[in-house]
Amino acid sequence: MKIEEIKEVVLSIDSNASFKEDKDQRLWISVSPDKLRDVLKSLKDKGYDHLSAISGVDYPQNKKMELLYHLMHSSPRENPYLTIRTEISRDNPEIPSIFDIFAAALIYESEVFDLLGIKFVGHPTLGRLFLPEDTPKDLYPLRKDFKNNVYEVTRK
Amino acid sequence: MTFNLFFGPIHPALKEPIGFIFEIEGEYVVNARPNLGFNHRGIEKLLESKTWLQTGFLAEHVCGICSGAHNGCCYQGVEKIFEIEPPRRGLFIRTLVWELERIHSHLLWLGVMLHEAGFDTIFMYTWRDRELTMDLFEEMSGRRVVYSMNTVGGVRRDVTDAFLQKLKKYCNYLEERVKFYRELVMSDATTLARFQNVGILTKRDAIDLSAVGPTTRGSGVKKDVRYEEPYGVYDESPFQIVVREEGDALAKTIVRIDEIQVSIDILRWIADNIPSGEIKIKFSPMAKAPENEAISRVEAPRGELLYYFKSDGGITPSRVKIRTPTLANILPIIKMVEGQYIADIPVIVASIDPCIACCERVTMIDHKTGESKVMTMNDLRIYSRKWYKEHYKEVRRERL
Amino acid sequence: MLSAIKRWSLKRSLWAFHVNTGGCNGCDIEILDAFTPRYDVERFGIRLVGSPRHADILVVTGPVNSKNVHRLLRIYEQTPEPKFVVAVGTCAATGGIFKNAYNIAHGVDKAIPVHAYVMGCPPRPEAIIDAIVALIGKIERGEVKI
Amino acid sequence: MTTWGYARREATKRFFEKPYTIHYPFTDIKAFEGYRGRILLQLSKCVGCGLCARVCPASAIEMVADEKIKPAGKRPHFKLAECCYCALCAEYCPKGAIQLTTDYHLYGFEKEDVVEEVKTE
Repeated sequence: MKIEEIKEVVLSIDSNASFKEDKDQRLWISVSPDKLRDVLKSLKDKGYDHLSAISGVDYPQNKKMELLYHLMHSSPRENPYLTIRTEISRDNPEIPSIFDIFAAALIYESEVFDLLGIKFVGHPTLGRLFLPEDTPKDLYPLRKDFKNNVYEVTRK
Repeated sequence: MTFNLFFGPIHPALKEPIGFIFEIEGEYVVNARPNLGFNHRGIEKLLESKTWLQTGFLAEHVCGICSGAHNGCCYQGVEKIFEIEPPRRGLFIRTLVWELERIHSHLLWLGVMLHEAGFDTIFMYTWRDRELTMDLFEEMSGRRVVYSMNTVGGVRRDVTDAFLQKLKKYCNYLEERVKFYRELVMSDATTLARFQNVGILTKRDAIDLSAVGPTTRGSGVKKDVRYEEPYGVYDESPFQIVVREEGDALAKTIVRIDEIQVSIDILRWIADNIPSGEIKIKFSPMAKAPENEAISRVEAPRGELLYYFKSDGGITPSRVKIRTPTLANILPIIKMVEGQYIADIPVIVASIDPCIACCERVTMIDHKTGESKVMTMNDLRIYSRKWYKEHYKEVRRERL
Repeated sequence: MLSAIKRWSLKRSLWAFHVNTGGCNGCDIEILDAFTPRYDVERFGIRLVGSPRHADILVVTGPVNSKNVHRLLRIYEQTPEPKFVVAVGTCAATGGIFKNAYNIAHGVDKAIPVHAYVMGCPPRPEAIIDAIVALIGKIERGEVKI
Repeated sequence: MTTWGYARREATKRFFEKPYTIHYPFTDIKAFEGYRGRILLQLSKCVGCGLCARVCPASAIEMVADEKIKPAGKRPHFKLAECCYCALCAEYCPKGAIQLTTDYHLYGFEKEDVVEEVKTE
């Protein structure tokens, strides 16, 4: 499935999607958040059934957060490795969850919520994954404005 | 009526702490909930304050056993950000570190996996053969476990010819040992009873849950970064992907044993035609990166390891995302544990070769009376061996 | 008199229990190496036990991370009285390379008292054997308050 | 071959070999010559430039005032309790004053017991 075919598939769903090619057969597609689920669903039907990871990036200076979904085809030698990226606002970051399309997203999305604070609407067990349960609600360490308070311990 | 089985986080034999909460009905596990985070150190935040050269030294401390994979994958990503190519001899030595580490990691796991099933002699045998790999690493890189061999643009230490002859001698010795382990695992009655048809991950589930590494190759899915996207010098090396169809714990064991054999062939090929030349290009420790982003993927001994780098032109990365292979294999554990006996839980959890392992303290809470019986890992092993003694006949009939 | 009996009882074989408080498991496999055929610490009677209740020495690795602190304290309280703690690796001593991470508590001695340190990232199995044998020597000489 | 067959074969083969265990404290084990152990600083070569302190990934080197170093007046102090023994300082030291010896006996009863070697000749 050459790169042009993928572009047609994505453009048919989200008209203002933009593409960036990489020299070692990688394609970066940026899509608007509300079209994300349809793009992922159609790509999964085309054979992109392996969700490698979800990366969250925080841009405090222009008030937005970015999510990158890394996808791989079931026969990866002929098809490029995809990265779908969407931007969401930073003050109340919310995006529909995709755990029903890719079951692996259950853990990746709760990790991104735990460390970056992006709420995934519809995620069944969204909660602290890595940090202890008693961490304060608004403390998200991977945000740029997180002040690095080292954990204090009361000695026995 | 189900009650909860809390798998406590600290493990006497294995490594990082992880917890599971299993819902039990009689002898069968119904559901499992992971309880992660006992090993979270905030490395991604720390990486944002390290210069481009220092990131690899922090990345290799993510996991002590596959530190070479993390180190190589991190510097491969940094090289993509700077758009520089290491010299060929550097790539050969980097691939040599990756493969030698896969051998030492699989040998370590084989010992621990059979130790979980009660076969302690193999634990001693495989870890003794592994000592020779540690000597090779110490001679080549200066340290037994965390080798820090790679740097941006190549490798830090060269490899002498005497070392390559020693490597080939070791490969011949190990090849004969691996044949012995393979025959033993395939023919030993108790191992077959403990591994065959236990913790089955069907091909459909493996693809749906995006499992990675030997866990998914044991269920018939052809997924291996060296096969999909050959990096380093894997495209010229005699690499063949190892896949088995059954999907149970035995299939995963055989996939890993065969992978040791493939690694031995690759090491022999590297020892024979490694080109001469320098091993790294000049790189200043305080270099500024162009504004760029890159994904670097490497096949760690446990599966596909992914690094995402984002740089905004400074001397430190602005965002580093690390997705370790074990994080992708957590959901398959939950799928594999459903419908199995409690006695099989240590074997199933060990079958994905968790870089995070669990179950030191098991508290059985009986919902009716509310009193809880505390069982430690050893009690659990004794319990599973005793349970197998009584139910051995019936289990064999049912499984074989 | 009682401490003389305690000191005599600790002379021979000390049972060790290994606690990993979130480290990179480099030190853990080096500790396990000490129990495999090449170094075989069982010559000194040191054995890895499965529960802190039967342990004399707690071999602790890893920079204590925030979720592990309360478990480490609980395990320290469960070990019976004449107990010693050996912190293996620079992470256990001062947090090592993860020093300014947000989620760690800078070493084991912030949570429990430590009797011997082994530096190295990870230290060689011989260095771990050195530390335990030196600790046994120190116990025999009576310099450690039991 | 049944498991008893393997057991017999393995036992007879191992019977004639010498034991694999090295009795460590009684017979010493030498580390390989490239091993990265205790850090050795040669004061005569050091000029106190501080590059090692900036390059160290674990930031375990702090510059300590020392009048013997003529131009800069300070020399690196290696905190071995925080060092990750990666030898990056030895690699990037312009004067080659830092070396990592093969001494791996880095144990002590206090954190401060483990110190680096300083050669002043």
